[in-house]
Amino acid sequence: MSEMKEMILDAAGRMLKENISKDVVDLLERDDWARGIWALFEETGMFNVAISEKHGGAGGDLEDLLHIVRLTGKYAAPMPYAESTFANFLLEATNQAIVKNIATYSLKEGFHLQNDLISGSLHNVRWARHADYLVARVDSFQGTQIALIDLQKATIEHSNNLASEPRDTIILDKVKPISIAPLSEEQLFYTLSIETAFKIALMTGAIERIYEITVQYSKKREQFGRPIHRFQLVQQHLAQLAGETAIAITAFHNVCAAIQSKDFLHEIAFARIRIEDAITTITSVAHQIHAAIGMTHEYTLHQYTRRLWSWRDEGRNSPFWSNYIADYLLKHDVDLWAYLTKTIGKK
Amino acid sequence: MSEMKEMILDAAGRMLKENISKDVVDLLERDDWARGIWALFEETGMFNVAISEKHGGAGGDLEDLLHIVRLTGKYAAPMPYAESTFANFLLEATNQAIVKNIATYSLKEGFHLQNDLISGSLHNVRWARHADYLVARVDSFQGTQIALIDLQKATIEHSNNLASEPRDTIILDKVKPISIAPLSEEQLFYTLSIETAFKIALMTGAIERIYEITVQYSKKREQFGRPIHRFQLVQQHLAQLAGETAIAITAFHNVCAAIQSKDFLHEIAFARIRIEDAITTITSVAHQIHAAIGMTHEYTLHQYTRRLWSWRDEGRNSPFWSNYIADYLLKHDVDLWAYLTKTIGKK
Amino acid sequence: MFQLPTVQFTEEQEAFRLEVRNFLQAHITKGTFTPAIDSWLSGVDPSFSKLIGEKGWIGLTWPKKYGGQERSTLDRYILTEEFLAAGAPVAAHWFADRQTGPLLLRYGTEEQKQFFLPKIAKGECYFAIGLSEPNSGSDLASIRTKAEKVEGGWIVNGQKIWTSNAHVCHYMVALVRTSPYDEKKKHSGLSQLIIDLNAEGVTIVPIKFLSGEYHFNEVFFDNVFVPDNMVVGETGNGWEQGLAELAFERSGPERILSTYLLLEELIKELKHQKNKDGLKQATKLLAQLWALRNLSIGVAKLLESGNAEDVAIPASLVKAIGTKFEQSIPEIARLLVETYPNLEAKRKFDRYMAQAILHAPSFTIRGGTTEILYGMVAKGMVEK
Amino acid sequence: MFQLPTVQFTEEQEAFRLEVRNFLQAHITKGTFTPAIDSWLSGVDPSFSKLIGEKGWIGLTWPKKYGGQERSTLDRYILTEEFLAAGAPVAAHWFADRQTGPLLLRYGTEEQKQFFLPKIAKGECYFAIGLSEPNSGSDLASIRTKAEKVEGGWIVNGQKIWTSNAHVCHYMVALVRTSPYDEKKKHSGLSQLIIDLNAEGVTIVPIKFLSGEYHFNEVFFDNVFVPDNMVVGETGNGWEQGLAELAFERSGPERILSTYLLLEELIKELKHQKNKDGLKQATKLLAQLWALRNLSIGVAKLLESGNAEDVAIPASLVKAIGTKFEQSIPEIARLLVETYPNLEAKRKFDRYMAQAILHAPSFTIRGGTTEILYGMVAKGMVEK
Repeated sequence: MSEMKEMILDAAGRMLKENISKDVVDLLERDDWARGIWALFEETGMFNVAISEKHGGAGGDLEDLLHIVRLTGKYAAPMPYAESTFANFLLEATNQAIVKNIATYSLKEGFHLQNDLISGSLHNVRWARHADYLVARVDSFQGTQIALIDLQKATIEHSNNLASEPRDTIILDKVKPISIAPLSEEQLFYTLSIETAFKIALMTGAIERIYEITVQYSKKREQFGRPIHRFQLVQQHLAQLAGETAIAITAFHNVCAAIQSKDFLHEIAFARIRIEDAITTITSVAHQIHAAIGMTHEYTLHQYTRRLWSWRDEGRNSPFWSNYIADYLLKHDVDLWAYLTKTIGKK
Repeated sequence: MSEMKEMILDAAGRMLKENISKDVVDLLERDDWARGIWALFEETGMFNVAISEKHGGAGGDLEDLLHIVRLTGKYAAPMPYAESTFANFLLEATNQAIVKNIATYSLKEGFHLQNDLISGSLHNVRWARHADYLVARVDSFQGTQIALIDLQKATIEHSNNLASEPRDTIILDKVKPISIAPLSEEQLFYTLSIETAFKIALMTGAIERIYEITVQYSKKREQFGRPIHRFQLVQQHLAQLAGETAIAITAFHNVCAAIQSKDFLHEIAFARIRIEDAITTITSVAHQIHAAIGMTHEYTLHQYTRRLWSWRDEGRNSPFWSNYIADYLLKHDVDLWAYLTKTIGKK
Repeated sequence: MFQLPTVQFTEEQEAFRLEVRNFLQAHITKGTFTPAIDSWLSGVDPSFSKLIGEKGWIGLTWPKKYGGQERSTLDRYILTEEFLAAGAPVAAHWFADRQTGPLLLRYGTEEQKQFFLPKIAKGECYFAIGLSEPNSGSDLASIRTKAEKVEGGWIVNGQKIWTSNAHVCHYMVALVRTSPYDEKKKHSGLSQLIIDLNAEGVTIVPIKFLSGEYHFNEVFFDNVFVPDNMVVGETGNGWEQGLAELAFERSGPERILSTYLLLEELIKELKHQKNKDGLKQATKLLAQLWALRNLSIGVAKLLESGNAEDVAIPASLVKAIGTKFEQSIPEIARLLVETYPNLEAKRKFDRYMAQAILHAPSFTIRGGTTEILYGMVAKGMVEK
Repeated sequence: MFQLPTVQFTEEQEAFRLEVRNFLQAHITKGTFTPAIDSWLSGVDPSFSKLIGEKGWIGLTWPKKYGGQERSTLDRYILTEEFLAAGAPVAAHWFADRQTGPLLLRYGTEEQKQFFLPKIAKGECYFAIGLSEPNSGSDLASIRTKAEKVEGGWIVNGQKIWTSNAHVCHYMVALVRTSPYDEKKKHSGLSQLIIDLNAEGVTIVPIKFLSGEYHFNEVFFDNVFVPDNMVVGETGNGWEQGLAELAFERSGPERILSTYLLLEELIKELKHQKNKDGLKQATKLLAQLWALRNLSIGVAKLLESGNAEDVAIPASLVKAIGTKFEQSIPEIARLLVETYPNLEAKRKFDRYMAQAILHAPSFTIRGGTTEILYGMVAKGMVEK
């Protein structure tokens, strides 16, 4: 990362850290969200990162964007930043004009196109109730397309995930898209894997925060007259937490590096599979170290563990990518070591 | 168990404990075995347990026999007691005359019958080189049969399992069986499950012994100036060892009880699946507690862990029984809770 | 040390099991309750508790003269299993039935037994258990809530925390310090008092659970008067009495079945999807449940014959292994059946998944953490 | 604290990887060696070590003037990975290459460097590491082997145990006590000496491994004279020097790949059997390997830039998680492909399975137990 990029990230991190208290995260539980930070992000150009110049991009690449997304995960930012930026990513990937207002997206099957009009329903669409636009996959006998839809024309039923984040049902009845463009099979896999990278970024951020909270707690909390981090079994939990955190962060950085090198599908698959395992361990040991206090709403730990428990079942998850790799291994006569060291076919 | 039965078990346990030192177990590594204890077992009628009266049985039921088998597992007795008694069980189950000398058995596919003569080969047959007889499954277009074969007429190639126990290849070339009798599909599953019960008995015995050895060691060994059982992480290992040992022993006792009640196929399946998991944990924590000393040949721990690592892949193992249960669940419209509480079909 | 009895249920016991099951099924059909994960702790429904009391199903093993049925421990085991497997809302009367009743039968005065037990058995009188304090956590011996002797009783000052369902309970059995705290002899000078939660000076403050639910509380005592006849057992003997109480609660089916409903839905979904490979993987869960249940039933049978010493280790093991099993079910299930956990989902699988995930971390914390249990088990092992 | 660099290998590095791979494949085809599990510790073959030395592949990163190639840490990482993935018998020179070389480069005298390093690089001089003693185990500070100062050198008395491959080694770097043992300051007064294993008074007694193999020893010292010029670094500084040495050995690919051959055979068998569901389950192992490898390579890259302090925790984590991963491979593999583990089996899968099962318990013991690593990591975490 260049120095300029580090400045952007520093700025994003500071904005989030200074403005997102536990109460701000809790806004979601009153069906509100962090409009203030959204405005700050707009003012400081955070929505222009990794956008092409012709659409008003201010520089920055996908890696920078992923790092900002990671920071929104680290602070549980209650706003659709990842969703809006990924929606625009989808529009750019299909050569459509991007949007300025709040957008969300879906890559699941559920909408179909007939006579240029879209109908169907999609469940668990992130932040739909607060969004102006939806960028969604639409299927028809012509193949898969990506459409930009005005959510004023949609029926939206509210639903929430385990962390009270909006996950709504969107119903369309013969709605004309604002724009629409085809998506090839190859592009579909490309967008699915970038979507997965966004998720990995969010997860990594939340994991970093759980690590910080938990280490802090283990230093402050005393039992039997000693700080709990002095007990071997707590040390074991801490070491496991450190191990899984290191694995997750390293996996995320390697995903970023792989995206730069354009050869990343399998790396994203491995990262997603592994990070879901990390989530199981991390949420479990973090809660075990905290004991009862961690189960209370008043304490902040759950703002991160509940997100992880939801996010791991969003998008294309571990079973999907396991299936992808198993298919690949079955269909290709590859030497495993060459595959793992990325030297397939080289002698 | 009756008092008389307890006396038999006490006697068997004493004989094994007094006569089987580490050196006796090591006989196997010089291709020898515990002929002395075999003779003692013969003298004291240990081979007549659970044999019908018409064949000279001295009383005792399958549960008693399984307990003696458990004890031979507990002392790693290097002799084919389980094999000989199960071979006779197979003969009795198919109404054939039992044998007095050393016998072994196989229930795997590999032998076929043509013109009343048996040909084929079987791998990993337990103790074949030391046995006089083989009781084996034989397949032909008439179906599955159980044959008694004189091993003088067989070619035997030596091979050993991880614990140096004989696991030989037997090759038959048009051998006439001493006797032969059909085995129905139902009987086949019955014998497979009793065979599995024998394995569970052996495994439970070895697990009991590992538990004893390991607890003793944790009391004697000191590190950092304290007995190691005072360290929380060793306590965790000990507690896991205790848990898996309790699970295994209880599973074995419940298998015995189920066999008495004649409704046991699923219980044997569950017991085998669960005890294989217990073996993974028990061998791992026992070695971890012992550290380097446990990896030496001189110390006795490996005489039990190596057996468990071999036995768990003998007979019908966890994947086989998982498949059996999955099939059952797929094919029957059962309520899970009724299935688990054995109240299917009752209202 | 692991020679636990095996149990083959009798025909009478089976008939009782089916009676309970049919009763619960009928009430699910009627809509009396909606099955839920972890309902033994979080499913508070006083009207359902009264219904159960009317059936004679609270205090099942107690003497008839105190409102019990004098049934066997195994009958109670069966009853409890059926409540858990059906996800019935039995939390209101749970602690009174499981802990307070046996405690009073063993240590209580005749007056206390006659006054409390029949009310509990009717499902009309609920007890909270007052153990943890803000700075005690796993270190119960460091309890600071104190009772000072006055004419005719005691004046209690202090605070309890993580008190399950105190907000619907009538009384609390509280472990309090009746002699001054002595760093060297932390365990002595503790006593168990029955405190009327409607008494003057008692304040109950809800603690919101991470999911927004409400099942535990802080309870403050500000000069609360407790009359002498509300002391349970001997003054100063509270630690031993409390330990016996804890051992009793470790090995029940509620340490195995808190997420059973999810396992049942998992098997249903896999069967429905004809996913044989998923079923094969799920058999490990069934085998684990079978094995744990045998262990737990064995302990129950042994407890019936009064061998409380022999069961301390196996009972702790049931809790240590059982609660991890309960936690493992959602983790394994989500990899076998596609899901999006949601507390309001229409599909049971997704709803139970959400409930299980949010409640699971508590399983290895409440009633003695796994870490504490490991230490107790290991100490018992090397002392043998 | 977990900001490790990512590495994309260069074309030159890839070419080097392929060169090593082709060399090893050719020798497997020729029958020079039979690939085996855990061969970095148990595959002793001096003639193969000499072959490797001739290629310039021992001491790859060392200065040319000492027989090295001045190649990068990452080149050495690649080389080591290829040895491990091929199951090559590199145990004879392993410790000299991994530990003794770097130790001497950092702390050794010019004379020591000139004398030992070129011989090591040729694959003709092997070193044993003398740390553990019968009563020390994980508690290395309790070492009792002592060296007493005499004219021109030291007289060593005592005993080392679990010394890998001492029977084929020429020298041992032994941690010994050069000042009397002081209960209060266990860590001080320790020094590292190079002991000629052919010297008078040295007795090497084999310890049979549980499988009957032979790769560790007891080494007895009975008035063994060690000249002054065989002291490594400062007298009394042995503890610090030894710790640095240990940290260096924690994060290598040998903590991830000891059972790699079995994983490779597992995938082959599953592909052969067209067992897609088995492959799906096995992808977890591949993902774990991918993740650990990134961590391990990141540490290697950071070590290259000399940031030894920052890597202590990640390096320990690689070992703690990596060795458990190595152990998990046989446990998972046996459930996915039917097997009967046998050291003499014809089918590679069964043979590797047998080797892996018998060696696996060592992985989390040797070179610092997992328990010790957990304590070190936790301490490092709270100190930050």
